[in-house]
Parts: sequence; C-alpha cells; structure tokens
Amino acid sequence: MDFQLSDDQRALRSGMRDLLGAVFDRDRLRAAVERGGALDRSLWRELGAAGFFALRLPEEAGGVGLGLPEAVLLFEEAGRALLPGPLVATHLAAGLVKGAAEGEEVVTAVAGDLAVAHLAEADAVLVVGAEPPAGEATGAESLTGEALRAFVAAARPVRSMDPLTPLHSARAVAERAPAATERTPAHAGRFRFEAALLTAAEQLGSAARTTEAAVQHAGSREQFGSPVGAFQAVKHLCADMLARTEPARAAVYAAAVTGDPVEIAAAKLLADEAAVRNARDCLQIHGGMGFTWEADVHLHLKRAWLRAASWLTGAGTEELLAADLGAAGRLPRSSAAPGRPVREAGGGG
Amino acid sequence: MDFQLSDDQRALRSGMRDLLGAVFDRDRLRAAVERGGALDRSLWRELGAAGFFALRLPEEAGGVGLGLPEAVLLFEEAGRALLPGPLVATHLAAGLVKGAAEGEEVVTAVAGDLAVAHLAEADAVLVVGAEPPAGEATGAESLTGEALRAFVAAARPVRSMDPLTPLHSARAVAERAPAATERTPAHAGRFRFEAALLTAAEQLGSAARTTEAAVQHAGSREQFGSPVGAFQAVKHLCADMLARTEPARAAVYAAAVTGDPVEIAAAKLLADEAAVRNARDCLQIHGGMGFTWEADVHLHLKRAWLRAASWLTGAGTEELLAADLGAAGRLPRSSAAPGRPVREAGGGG
Amino acid sequence: MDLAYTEAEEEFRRRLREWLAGVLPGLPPKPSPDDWPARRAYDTTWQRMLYDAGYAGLHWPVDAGGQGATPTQHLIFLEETERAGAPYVGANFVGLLHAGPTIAAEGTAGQRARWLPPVLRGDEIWCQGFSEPDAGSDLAALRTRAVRDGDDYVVTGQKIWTSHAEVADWCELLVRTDPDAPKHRGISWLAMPMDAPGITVRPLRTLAGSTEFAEVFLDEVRVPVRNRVGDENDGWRVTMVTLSFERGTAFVGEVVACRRTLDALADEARRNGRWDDPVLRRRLGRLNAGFRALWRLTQANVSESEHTGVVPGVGGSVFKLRYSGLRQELYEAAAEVLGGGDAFDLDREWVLDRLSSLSYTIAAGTSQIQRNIVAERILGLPKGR
Amino acid sequence: MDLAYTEAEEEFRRRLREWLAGVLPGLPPKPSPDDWPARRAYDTTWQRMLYDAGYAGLHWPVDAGGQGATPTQHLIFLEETERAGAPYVGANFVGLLHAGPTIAAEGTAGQRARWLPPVLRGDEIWCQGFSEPDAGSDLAALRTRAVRDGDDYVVTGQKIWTSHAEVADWCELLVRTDPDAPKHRGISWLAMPMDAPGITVRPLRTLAGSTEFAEVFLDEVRVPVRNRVGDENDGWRVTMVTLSFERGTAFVGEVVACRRTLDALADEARRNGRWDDPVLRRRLGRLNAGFRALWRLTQANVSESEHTGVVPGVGGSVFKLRYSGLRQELYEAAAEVLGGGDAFDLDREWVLDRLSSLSYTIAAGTSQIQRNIVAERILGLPKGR
Repeated sequence: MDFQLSDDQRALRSGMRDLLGAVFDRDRLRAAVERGGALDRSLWRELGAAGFFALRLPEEAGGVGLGLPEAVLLFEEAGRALLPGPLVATHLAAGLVKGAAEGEEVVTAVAGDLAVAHLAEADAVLVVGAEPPAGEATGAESLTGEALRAFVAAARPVRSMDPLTPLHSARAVAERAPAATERTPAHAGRFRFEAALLTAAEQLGSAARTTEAAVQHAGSREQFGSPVGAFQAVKHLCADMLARTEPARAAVYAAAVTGDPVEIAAAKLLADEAAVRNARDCLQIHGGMGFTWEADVHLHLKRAWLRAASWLTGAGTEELLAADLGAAGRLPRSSAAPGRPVREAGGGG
Repeated sequence: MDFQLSDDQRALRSGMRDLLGAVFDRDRLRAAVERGGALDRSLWRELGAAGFFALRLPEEAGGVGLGLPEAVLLFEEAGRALLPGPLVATHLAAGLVKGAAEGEEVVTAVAGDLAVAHLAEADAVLVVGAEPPAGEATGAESLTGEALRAFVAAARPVRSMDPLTPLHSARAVAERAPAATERTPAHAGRFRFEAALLTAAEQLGSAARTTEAAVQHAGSREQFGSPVGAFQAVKHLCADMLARTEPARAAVYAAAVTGDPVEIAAAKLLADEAAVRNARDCLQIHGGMGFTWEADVHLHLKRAWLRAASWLTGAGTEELLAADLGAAGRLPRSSAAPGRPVREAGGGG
Repeated sequence: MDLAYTEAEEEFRRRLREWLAGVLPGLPPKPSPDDWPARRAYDTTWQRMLYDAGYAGLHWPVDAGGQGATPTQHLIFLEETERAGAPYVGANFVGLLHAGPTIAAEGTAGQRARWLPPVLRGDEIWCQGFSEPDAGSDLAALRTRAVRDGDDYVVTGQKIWTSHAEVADWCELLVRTDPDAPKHRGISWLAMPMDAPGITVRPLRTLAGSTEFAEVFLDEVRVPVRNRVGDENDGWRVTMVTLSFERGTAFVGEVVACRRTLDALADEARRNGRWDDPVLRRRLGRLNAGFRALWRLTQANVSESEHTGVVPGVGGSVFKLRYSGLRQELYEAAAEVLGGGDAFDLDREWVLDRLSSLSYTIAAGTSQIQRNIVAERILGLPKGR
Repeated sequence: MDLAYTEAEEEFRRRLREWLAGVLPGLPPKPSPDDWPARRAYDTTWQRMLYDAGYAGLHWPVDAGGQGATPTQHLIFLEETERAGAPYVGANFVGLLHAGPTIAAEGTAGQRARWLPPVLRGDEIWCQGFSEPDAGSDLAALRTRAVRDGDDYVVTGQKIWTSHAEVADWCELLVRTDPDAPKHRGISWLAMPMDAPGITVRPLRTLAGSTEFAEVFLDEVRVPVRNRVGDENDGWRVTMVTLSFERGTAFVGEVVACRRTLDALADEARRNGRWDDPVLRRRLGRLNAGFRALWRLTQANVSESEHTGVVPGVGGSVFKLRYSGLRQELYEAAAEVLGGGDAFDLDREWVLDRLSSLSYTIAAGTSQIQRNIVAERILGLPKGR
C-alpha cells in the first residue's frame, strides 16, 4: 500500500502548475472574465499539446497512456487556476471526437436538466442519457455538424451567473433526444462517473486555492492592530477549510485509483462541500473586499456551485452512498479493506 | 400591540423562580438524580398548592383562571430548574383527572411510540391518539384504577438515559388501545399542541439556563492566563447560544398568545434546537468537567433530547410548517400581520 | 402580552393601506438598476409623495419635522409598504435613517433648518463616508485627514462602500481631526457637499455585477467648518447617537419580504415538482419556523423599545446574527427549488438575490463582530480577541 | 499511488487472520465494565497472547523489544483485530502507546530493561498522570509539585482524567520540579509506583454513568529519583517525544468500528422501517462519504509516515477535528434510527456510545485547541487568542 504520489506524478502536477502559471496567469484570468468566459483557442491548443486531453489515450493512439490518478492531478490544477472551458467533456471525448485529444476541437456535454456550458463555441456536444440507477451503464453520444447546429439553434442562451462559463438552457432540446452523429459504446457505464471524478478534482483544486487565499489574506490584513488571522474566529474558519480539503483530497485520489462508483460518489460529495464552503468562508474572511468583482473569490464560489450541480449531484450522490450501506449494499465487501475491490481504472478512450 | 410581559406576568414568573429556589434547590436536584427521578409527592403537592397545575382552570372551578401565556412562563421556570415529573401531562389533566389540579395525583401521558415517563408512580395515564394530520382533532383518554394497573403491568421498564425521567416502553400496550376510564372531549384538538407548547417552554427555560451556565463558566475558568471566555472560540459559542434562545423565546411567547398550531410547531422546533444545541455547546465550553456526572449540563442535554423527541417531533413539525407555506397553505393569511389570525387561547380545562 | 393591534394602530394601518392602494398604481415604472439618476428621481419622487401625504419622517421627532409616530406605527408602515410593493427607501436611506437623525439630535438650530426639510421632502439626498479600505470592522481606525485652514477643513483620504455617491448632494463624513489622540477621540463629523472640488467617485463593482457602491477619493476637499455637527474630535460619539433612532424596526420590511419569498418558493416547488423531495420540503419548513420567529422577535424588540424608550441596539446584534444567516439559507434553498437548470440563470428570480445575500454576514458589522458584541456587551464576557 | 497491499503485507494479514480465527473463540467472556480487576485481567491476558504470538509491541523498535513493523503492517493489525472483534488495547493503552514509547526513546538502559518487558508481556500496566483540574487545555500550567529530598522526590498535588488508576502498577507522572522557571521548562517526567503511600484514587463518574476515569490525589508521595526519565526539568520535551511513535494509526480501529456501526444502522433502519425516510437515509449516505474519506485519509497518513519517517502529528489534528465531529454525527443519526421509543433506553446498542461520543470533541485536545494547532502550525497563521 502506497498512498503517496510517485515522482512522476509530482512532476506531472508541478509541470501543469508551471504551464498554467505561464499561459493562464491572473491577467489572462481576468481577461477571460471580462469576455464572459469565451475560450481562447490557442490556449486550448496549448493544453492539447501538453497532453491535457490525450492524457489517458494509449500511446499507440497518440495519447500519453496515463490513467485516472494522473488526470485527477491535472484537473486539480485546472480547478486551482480557474481555467475555463468544457475541460471534462473534451478530455472524455478524446479518442471519440476527432480533434478533441489535440485541443483542436472544443467538446461540451449535456446531461440531465443542467444548463450546457460553452455551447456556442463547441465543435461537438456529447449527449449523456438521463441519470441512471446506481451502477447501471449509460452511453453518451456525440453531435457534430448539422445535428450540432440544430441543437444549438434550439437551445436558449442564458445570462450565466458564472462569468467564466457561458451557459445555454437545452432542457427541451435534450429531451427530444436528437439523432446521434456517433455512438460511443466505449464510454458506456463510465462516462458519468469519470466526469464526476474529474469535476471533483477541479473542486478539490478550488478548495485548496481558496484555503491558501484565505490564509494569505488573514495573515496580511490588519484590523484592531493585528492581522485578522490572529483572531480565533478567523483562524478557526481557516482550520476548518483545511479540515474539509484534506479528507476530500484523500477521497478523490483514492477514487481515482480504484475507479469505484461509490468511492467516486463519496469523493464528489466531499469535494463539492469543500469547494463551496471554502469559497464561502474565504469570502467571509475577505470581508467587504470579498464581495467585490475584483476579488477572485466569487469566481471560485460561482464555479463551485455550478460544478456541485453537475454530474453526481447532492441528492443522487447521497442516495447512492446510502444504498451502499449495510448487508443490502450491492457489492460484496473487499476482504482486504473496507471499501470496494480495487478495479483496473484508467484509459478513457 | 404589546409584546411585553405584564407586571402580573413578571410577578408570576419571579414567584415561581423563588418557589423553585426554595423547594427545589441544587441539593434537591441532585437528590432527585440519585433516586433516578422518582417523584417527591410533597413537592408535587406544593406545586399544586402554588397553582402550577390548576393555573388555567377557571376560578369557579377552583383554578387560577389564567391562560397559556402564564402557563408558558411557569413551564419555562420548570425547564430552567430541571424540575422532574410529568408536569405537562398533569397540568393538562387538571379538571379532567380528579386530584391533578391540586397536585394530589400524578398524571402521565402516552403518545406515539415514545417511552412513557414516570409510569410506575402515576395515578393516571392519558392516552393520546396517534399523530393526526396537521390541524385535525385528537382526543385523549385517561386510564386509572384497574385499567391503569393492567397498562402498567404490560409495559416494560426501561433503563432510562435521562436520570430525572424514569421510562417505560409501552408501545405494544398503547397499540392495543385499552378501554378508557374516561373520555376527555374538552381536550379534543388541543391536547397535543398545548403539550407541545408547554414542552417548548421547558426547552426554552433549559436553553436560557445553559447559556447562563456557559457564560458563568467561561468568565471564571482560566486557561493560558485568562478566562476562557476571553477567547473568541468560546465567546462566539456563547453568542450563538443567546442567538438561538431569543428567537425561540419570541416564538414560544407568541405561540402562547395566539394558540395557533403552526406557530406552536415553529416554537417547538426552535425551542428544541435551542435546548439541545445550547446544552451541547455548554458541555463543550465546560470541557472535561462538562463530561462528568457531577456537572448539571448532562441533565439538561438528556432532557432536552427527550423533550425534542416528544409531542411535535422534528420531522412532523417540519412537514406541518412546510404545508403552511405558499398559496396552498391551508388557512388564509391574516390581513393584519404575517401569521395566523389571533385566536382566543388559554383555558385548558 | 397582547399581540393584537390597538384600535388606533388599526386605524393607522387602514388609512395607510387606502392611501397606498390609491397612489401605487400611478407610480412610474421602476428604473433600471444601473441608471443612477433615474433611480434617484424615482426614489425622491416617492419621498415627496410620502411627504405630501404626511408619512415623511414618520419616526422622526416632531420638532425635527417628523411625525413622532410610535415604534409600532413605524413597524406597521414598513410592513404595509413592503406588502403593497411600494418603493423602498432607496436613495433616501442615509438622509432619513443616518445623517438626518444625527443632525436632528446633535445639530444646531441652523443646521437642522438647513438640512432636515430637504431630506423629508426628497429634495436632497445623502450618502455616507464612513468606511475606508483599512478601516472596516475597525471603523475607528479611519485615516482620512481633515486639517483646519481658516473657516474650512481641508480633507484628504479615501472612503469606500458608499452607496448613491454618484447622485448624492451631501455626504456624512467621518474624518480624523486629531491624529495624536486615541483613535476614538480624534474624529469629527462633517457634512460634505458632493459637488465640492477634489471629490472623485469611482463605482465599485460587486460580485453580483452591479455598482451599488462606490469608492470616494478626497483630494484636498474644502468643507466649511460650519458644516461640522457636534464638537471637533467628538464625531465618534455624535455618530453613535444615530443609533438611538433605531427602535427595532431596521429589518421589518426585509423580514416581510423574506416570508413572501419563502411562500413563493413553496409555490414554485409545487409547480415544478421539487416539492416531492422531502429533504427540500422540510428545509423550507424549517425556514418557515425561522422567519416566523424573526418576525415575532421584531415585534418584541419594537414593543420593548416602545415601552422602555430604550434602544434595542445591542439586541439588534442578536437579530442581525440570526437574520443574516437565515437569509443566506433562504437563497440556498431557492437555488435548490430552481434546480441546476435555472439556478445559474441571472434572469431568473432569486438568482441575483442569492448573490446579494452573501453580503449580509459582512456588511454593517460582520457576523464575527456581531458575536463579539453579543458576548461582551450583552453576556458580559471579558474583552479579548 | 497504489492502494493495493504488497505480497508481504497480504501475507502478514493472512497469518494474523489465521491466528485470530484460532485464538478468539477461546477467549473468556468479556468482563463487566465496572469490574476493574476483571478488566485488567482480561486485557493483560490478551496482551500475553499477543506477546506469545509475536505481535506485542508491533510498532515498537526492535531494540526496545518490539517487532519493528512498518506503519502499514500496524494499520493492518489494527484493522484486522477490530474487524475480528478482538479485545481492545484497553488497560495496556498507556504502557504500549505512551509511557513505553517514552521510556524506549528517553530512558536509560536500566530503565528500559526494568519497565519495557513487563509492558510487552502484559505483566504490568500503566496509567497517566498528566492533566490537573486547572491544567487541561493548558497542560503546561500543571502545579503538582515534586521536591527533592535525598534520593526521592516528594510529590504533592492532584491529577485528573486518569484511566485504569485503580488497577495500574505504574503512573507516568508529570510534575513541576522548578516552580520559578517558565511553565514549559520546570516540568519532569516520573514513573510513580501506584502502591506508594500517599496516593488516593477516587473514581470520577462520567455523564455516561461509568467510572472510566479517576482523580488521583498525591500527598507527599515519595518517588525515587532514579524513576525520573530524562533530565530534571526536561519533562515537557520528553513527553512530546512520545508522539514520534504515532505514525497515523491512532484511529484505525475506531474508523473501522464506525464504518461497521454505520452498516448496522442501515440494516436496523431497513428493518424498522425508518429507511423510508429520505432525510435519514441521505444523512446516512453523507456519513458513508465522510467515513470512507477518513479511512482513505488514514491510509494516506500512514503511507506518508512510512515514506518520510516524519510523524503526521500535526496532520493528526486535521484528522481528529473531522473524526470527532463525524463520530458525534454518527451517533446522532443512530438516535434517529432507533427513534423516540428506543433512543433513551440505555440497554439498546448505540445509546451509551452516543453519550460517550460527547467526549470526542473535548478529550486529548478540544476541537478549539485542534483548530488553533491546524491554523498556527500547519497554515502558519499568527499566534493570538
């Protein structure tokens, strides 16, 4: 048992952090905010070149040949940096939609009645079936070309709360179940849970980032003659932020290794809670400045809310986790450890 | 509109506080704990003589002729003092069960599947029907003599978590619906809500008492060279205790004046929460000493838990309050104020 | 305890209601939130209507031009105007509820005559220059300097969180007139004309995307010494006096509005099917209990103020602590009612309100500060950190 | 990252499991919780069995008589013994996990030879005399005095929260040997024989009605100077050393037990019908997520410790903060599952556990103290109050 990142994994993570620091610094973040989250295609291609989308494609298919644990590290960095775009959908579309792996195409996804992100700029949309009962297989189908144009035309643009994520309402459209351009059987049963896990990784990155921002502010902002971080009320908010982040991190990393649906559900629930509540507390610690557009904390909060409502949502996740409990839990317990048997995870294409 | 206690009400309250200070001081409280809550009949008679049970009987029937607001003040004091016994049931039985009003008889009640308090020592038991749909009438019937003896014999004594409240499990017995000794039509539709309100008043008194105890301890206990109450973590727990108590107080007093079922449900919910969470926080503030049998805080917590599970419980109360909302809320809104019309309340006999 | 209103109170309510029913349909349409001149015009028009009908300065003392109404009448006024959908106090807020009362209590006869009538008539509006970037929770740490020069103070510094700065005529300004005194002792209160040279107003965008606030930069702004209310260096005490006009009514309209929102959420949930989720339903039920209790607590505070003449100012911290948290919970529930498809659509009702509600635990004293006040001033716990 | 266990680890698990399956059925029945001599006998018998089978002091260094097992093996040991329903460490707790490791790290060769083997064999048990009535969270404020008199210290004072005091052979005692030094500097660590004259043990009843703890009164108790471990006045550092033996495994058994309880709660709720309440059901689902994460966090801490050799002691505060709160939530949910009829019956499973769980946010550092530690030592926030 070795629950430490390998040297390669550490290098991958710091490489991604360095890359994002170079190609998506704070100025570019705020520029993206000012243009309402509209994508920078050259940045998208840079991500593609860095293997962000092709990460889990086999090397013989032009990919990097890594697995979910590595993907989770990259998505954590993306969450930290507030990197915009349908990252999860495009990553999952690598190998299915031509050009996705290279960052040449932008692929978004529609599932349930959640609004669709970045639809106007998408080159393809993955349509994921309605929320299935726990453990059941779900397929995803992709729309491009004429079918995509019809889909977009029927959707309604929404004035999005999240300035980094343009949204369309496509409820009525998705319900009419447009003819698929392409079936994607490879993803059956996996798409939704992998999407949830990668989204959880973004939440984790955001939760860690807002913790750092809160600590940084609390250590430098002075009121009543001392840094506000010297006051227990502030200090303890920060401590609770870390105490939400670290269990979520353990859950996300473990779920990436095992690929187990129940473990992914747990990871999503805890990462959602950590991202949302940490952003809230970070805002509170920033006081009035936290309420301004200029501070980045609202960007974290709004995206955390949006991600929490995506893929595995609170109610469905809780039910899945409840169904797992007790003698009636569907799968047999591992004899080696509390938890599911370790399944082969990884390769999404 | 005058939401202040009248001089008479203040006098009534301080009179009851003085009386309890004299006849149920801390020594007597701890003695009651050591005998497992077994009642002191002479104390019961003193309460009777002070009008605790006859408070709302008309003067011509030998009562005090006061109403629910005054009853709430007395029960608040009883809750503060941790006064043991089936106070609510005996109070509600005044005028129905001979001797209840005078404190000559001890009357308990059974409702739903909650354990029955003080059954072994009771001279009568009121059997209240199963939880009715919101707003519907419920009768209560009283058992004495042979029927009572049969009821007691069929019930099972329980090792009670609350050392001030001996309990019997009477689920099976109550379900067999024993023949009533006496019908109590006067209480139809009112018994359950009045019981809930008076229980909420006890919770309120307990919540206020644990706030005081926490503040007292925080102001005197020193660690790290200063009173622990100088530390924000402790200070803010105390502030939140008061912030739970005062809205609950407003809700309980208002519900006593209006007698409105939805308002009683709100009062019970908030008073339950205030009593339970304040006792929890009081225990936390007391640190290790709070975990000892010698400290009184566990007595408050255990009774608060027990009362919270009595009469209107969390789930049923929340549903009642939800049903009240919106255009579908059953009763028309008052034109004068948000809330139900002010109905004549009071006299329970 | 008697929650019934007196005959006089009911009569007051009836007359008010009749008047509202008559005038509200004739109001112009509400201006766009970003059109400040139009908002000022709309709000001051409404104030003039109140003035003409005898409702202006309802809670002000008669000798200040007010109506000298009881706290209960004020509560009824706020409740009824909210329920009828009448305009909010809006741009008149600082004049009617902060600067005006301060001048009424501490100003000279000449100052009262100059500044109070225009506030009541809606002729002039005020903004507030209290907070600074480095003086938020610790307001008394403010550093904006005022240096005496003949009959003027020359004021330099920066204020923040100033609402209506773009369209205000006057600013109630706290400045430091003695930098060497202990921080509460060197502050003075000035009425600054907003058209004075040296004032720059820069809108401050909030996370809700709106510009409800501004930063105000002051570069050697000359304010006549006669515009100082109260003694030099006595401004902290002068400002605290304002609170004595608050008689438990501060949140009446908001609590009424929250209860209306809660009813609307139940209706929407019944309509869109989410009512079938018992977790959400019971959550709305708990909110019902919470807001009902806050309404009763409001009545209790108002009633106490009416009885004793004492300001429930400290008890107001208990109220604000609960209210600000509960209001945030209300809009979290609203997001659940809307569901993932609509909760992120700024054009849907409640979505902007959800964002705005985030300021409630920060503005006018953070919840952390409120807990300090409750613990130290009500519960008597020792000062500390 | 590889959550699979190595072949060696699996082999260790297999052997342990076989051994447990062989010996557990032969154990005597568990003694009554109030019969301390019987509890001691039961626990030491079990320790002797572990010793004979080569599992005693699994995590102790080999040169201290331990097995020098890896943290992962220790995790497997704790997990398997808990899952098999083996006895807890019980009366051997202080000897195996506090006093023993301290002596192993800081004692002389003679002290190690005298005290360690009896702990491993289950011949002697230890209790802990650290806390005092006025030194709880602020342990370094302890006031029990030790005055040198020839070859003895003469010790007078009072200790509290001492488990197993009635049946212990030795007490690891913190005393103040220099009252004039700064509070952390004047403390020494002594091994006090519990049969020395002047010791009075008074059981302390908890709110759960049991006597898990005692007060220990010391009236001129003579403790030989040779029983001091470490230098005089260096006892605070000596005590802190104990922590270096904790390698993330402190709560392994408890987390496994909590997960088993959670499964049992689901089974009971399905049986009694309360599973139909989605509010309760979803609450249990959330708890599942929480405890799964704590299990994974335990593995991560153990793994980190194994890799780096560094103690995840501070990260242990993060763990304890979450765990203690979650354990209390677990038993609140248990009360809901039992329902009003059974949740107050002390003979029902989980009811006493609910009461005991109340100590988790207090004992071994309150949650308030843990938050200070996390904020100051991990996050680097400034000290303050």
